[in-house]
Amino acid sequence: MSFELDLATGLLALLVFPGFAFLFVYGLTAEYLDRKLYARLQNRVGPPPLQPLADFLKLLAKESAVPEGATARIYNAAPWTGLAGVFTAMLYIPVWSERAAFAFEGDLVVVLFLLSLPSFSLFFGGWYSGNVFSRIGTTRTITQLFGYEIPFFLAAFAPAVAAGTLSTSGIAAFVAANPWYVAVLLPAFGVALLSLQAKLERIPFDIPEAETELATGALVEYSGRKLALFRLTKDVELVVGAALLSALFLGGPAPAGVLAGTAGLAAGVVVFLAKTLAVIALLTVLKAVVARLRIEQMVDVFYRVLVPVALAQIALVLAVGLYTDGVIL
Amino acid sequence: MSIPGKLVPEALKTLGKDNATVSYPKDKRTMPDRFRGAVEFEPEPCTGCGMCERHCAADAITVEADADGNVTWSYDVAKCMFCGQCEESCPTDAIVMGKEFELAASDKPSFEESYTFTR
Amino acid sequence: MSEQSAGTEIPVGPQHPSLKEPANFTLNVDGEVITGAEMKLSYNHRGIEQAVLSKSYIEAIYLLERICGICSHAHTSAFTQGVEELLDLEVPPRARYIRTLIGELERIHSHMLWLGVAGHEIGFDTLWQYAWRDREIVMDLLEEITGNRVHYSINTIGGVRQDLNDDYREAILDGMDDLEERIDFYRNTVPNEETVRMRCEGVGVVSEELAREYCAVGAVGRASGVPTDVRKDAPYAAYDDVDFDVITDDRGDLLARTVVRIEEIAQAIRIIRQVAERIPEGDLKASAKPPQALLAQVPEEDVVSRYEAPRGELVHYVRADGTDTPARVHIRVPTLANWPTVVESLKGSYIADTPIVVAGIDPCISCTSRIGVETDGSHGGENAFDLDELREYGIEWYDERGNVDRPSTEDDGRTVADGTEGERP
Amino acid sequence: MNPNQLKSDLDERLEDVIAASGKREDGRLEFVLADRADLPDGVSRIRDAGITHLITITGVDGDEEIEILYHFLKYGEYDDGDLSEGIELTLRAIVPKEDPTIGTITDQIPAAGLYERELMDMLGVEVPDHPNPEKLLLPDDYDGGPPLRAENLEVSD
Repeated sequence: MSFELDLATGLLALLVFPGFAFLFVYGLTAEYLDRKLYARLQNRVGPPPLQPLADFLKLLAKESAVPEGATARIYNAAPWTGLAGVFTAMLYIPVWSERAAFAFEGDLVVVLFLLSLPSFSLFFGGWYSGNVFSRIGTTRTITQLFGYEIPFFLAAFAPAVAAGTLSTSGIAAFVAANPWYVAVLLPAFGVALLSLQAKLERIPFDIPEAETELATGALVEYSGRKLALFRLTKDVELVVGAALLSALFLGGPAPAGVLAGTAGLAAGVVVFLAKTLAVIALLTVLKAVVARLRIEQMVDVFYRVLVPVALAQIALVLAVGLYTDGVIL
Repeated sequence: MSIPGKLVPEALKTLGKDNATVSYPKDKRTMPDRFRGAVEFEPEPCTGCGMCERHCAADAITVEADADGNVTWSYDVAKCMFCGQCEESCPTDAIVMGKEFELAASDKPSFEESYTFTR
Repeated sequence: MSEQSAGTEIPVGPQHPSLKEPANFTLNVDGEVITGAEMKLSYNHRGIEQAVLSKSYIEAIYLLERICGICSHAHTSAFTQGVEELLDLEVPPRARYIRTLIGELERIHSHMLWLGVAGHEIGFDTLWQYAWRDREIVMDLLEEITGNRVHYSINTIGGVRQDLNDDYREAILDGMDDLEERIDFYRNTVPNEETVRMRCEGVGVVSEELAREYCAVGAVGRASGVPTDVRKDAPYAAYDDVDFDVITDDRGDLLARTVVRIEEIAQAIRIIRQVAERIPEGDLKASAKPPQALLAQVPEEDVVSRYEAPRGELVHYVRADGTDTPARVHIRVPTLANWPTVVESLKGSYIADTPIVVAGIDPCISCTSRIGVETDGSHGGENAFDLDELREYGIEWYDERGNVDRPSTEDDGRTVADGTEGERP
Repeated sequence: MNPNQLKSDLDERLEDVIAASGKREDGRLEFVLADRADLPDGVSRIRDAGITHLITITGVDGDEEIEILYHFLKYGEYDDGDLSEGIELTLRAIVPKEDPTIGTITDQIPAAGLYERELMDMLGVEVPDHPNPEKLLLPDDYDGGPPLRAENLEVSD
């Protein structure tokens, strides 16, 4: 294919479809659906559809001050790094077909790294905004990061071991090819769900910005445009996390592959939306039915319960692999 | 250690329930008939005895009678705490607790009302 | 009492996210664990005890009613029952039954309000929304019967001002049926939800010995095994004619207080049903004479009137000097008696537990601000950290994180819950 | 144990420290301390009689002297769900205005710490050797006289 066409489709992918524009709209929609379902679960009315957009625009209009004690360069740069990481991660996750916009052997590791960028941007932003409460909030963010990152990687590697590839597209194709693997990978899916909930700092793991405790978390000194970007990062991270989970564990655009041509692509997108919304709904129900844990309980649960489950899952996948290859009967 | 999530059945059931809240001011609740809103005063039966003023803990009512017998009864809804003691203490039932509860106003003087009559 | 141990001093409040009322807690913290605590509460002392001296007994009812927005009936009942004792007035049974009914309805809505606040403090917002939605059953009943959701103003010297006709009794009995269904839901789910247990079990423990030493009252005392209930040990209104149980628990932690309060709602429903079914006929006031006539012959005596408010034993001491205004009114609110137990139970808990431990006694700051309290805890040498030291301290503390064992606080002379205090399940 | 038995028991225990004792028709017992210096001794004897619950401490400014009332409660017997009636009793101490001090009982009953501080703020009665004599009700920088003292009361009818 000619270079110009490559560049055009690359830019199109980056700026429009699975990239910026789509994620911006889908991120805000996901936030609306999350807040609405959460409200309905609590017998509340919930926000109007355009509320997240209104919040975003309002924050853009507000003054974005830099606190005196802050280290300005890092304080200002923090929101952008998280957002950039999350947007680029989306490019490596299959959406309309089993192949993502860009795919290469090992892009699963890239996606996992890019998905942890927002937590680091939160840490740097909070630590360098010169406020003792945000510092305590950031130490909790990092403690929580140590808690959920290991189980998250282990859970993500389970399907990689099963599929024998480190490419999300390859994994999605493999699971699409043998759908019964979705059942095999269910424990890893559970671990990944809880880790994603912790990564997004949502109840029961919203300890770093627990509203009723010490004070708010790392973002206490942020306002205006920068705060809007941080909130957008969290919305998009929710969507990208759900997309990654549906690609790794639910077989990406599984049933859509049967249709050929553009109908298949369209069906792929519809299936993608359905699966990601299902994952987001699961996270919302989880958020509605439990209380917030303390930081040491969170770390305790992740290391004492989730890491063993993830390890057992990888053992199970290995056993199933050997069994299907006929090595053991 | 039991599995968290005891509330899941209840939460899912709540999805079906209709709103617990009323979207005021579009549709307003009807106040129960014993509801105590702003005081409504009927000058006709009033004898100017001042019992309401004496028993009003919030000093919201003032009753003045001048030499030649005309009485001014004045009431400040901003001070009133709607306890209903004036209605109870009034020997001639000239005071009744109304149903009006939307009492916000932007000009302070509009809170006061007064009646002048001769006895 | 609490010697000054090393560690950071973190101020919480008076404007802080967990308690929307002005109370300040200075926590001596060693990492995530609180080693010492002090409270300062006198932020809006309103001088009600002085103001009430220039009010007549009639007006005093409405002033004292506004000491607190959640237990206003408690204050008016305690005060009017005290004055009735002074005047030797025999309150007719029907009025006593109605007073009991409104008192128990108030206990239910106060406990459900607490259940919601406690849920919010531990991040369980769904429980908060459900508890406050179900509370509306009782609030609507109160508004129908008395004319107001909060300050019912149903008490007057010698009886009550509103009657209870038949369709109100029907409404009450139906309301209690719906409410009982909801209370069964809370009874089965809240104490058994694992995340609630993790945040409340073994947290903010007050041993029975500590509760007795600090004369804890109400649900705080009862959840630590101290059976105090003014409705039984000095029955007033109609509590002689109704039967109900005093709920006690011996664990003394937050879970015990939650369970005790939910059970007390169930007992309150039981009482209300008995009152609604067996309320006798009769007039509403002790004598037909208007109040000012009654108050002409007030003897020169004093009276200690006790009442079981939702938060515990409320005491109104009234001294009369023959005139129609009281000579002295001293009010000891239940929250004041429970504040010292908060300081003791904060020690050894985590910072994250502060809001729920403070909310554990169901504090009513507006009651306390009629009078304020700041417990002991010497103002030892300020050894606060500055920012850099705090950062070192935090990083160093988190380096050996993982399973954080709670530092032993034996030397603090506080009885620490044995067994698993460090090991959360 | 009914109020009369408790009264006779306490009359005997407190006989050399109290000037008078009585029983109100609502069953509340009353003991008047002969000399306010005997307060700690009187309270320890009351505690020996098995009464641990201090309800509160009330101060009343009686023009010539200040009356301080210590209200106690003897718990009723509790057997699973049912609690028998308790007995209230009040220990009354008289403090002359010119030397308004009273001994502390916080060492015996820690809960008294708060009530004594309320007494100090509101009526200006000094309680020496109180573990934490900070302001309880009033702002730290409050300099007006004790608000509930007769001279500071602006009682308007």
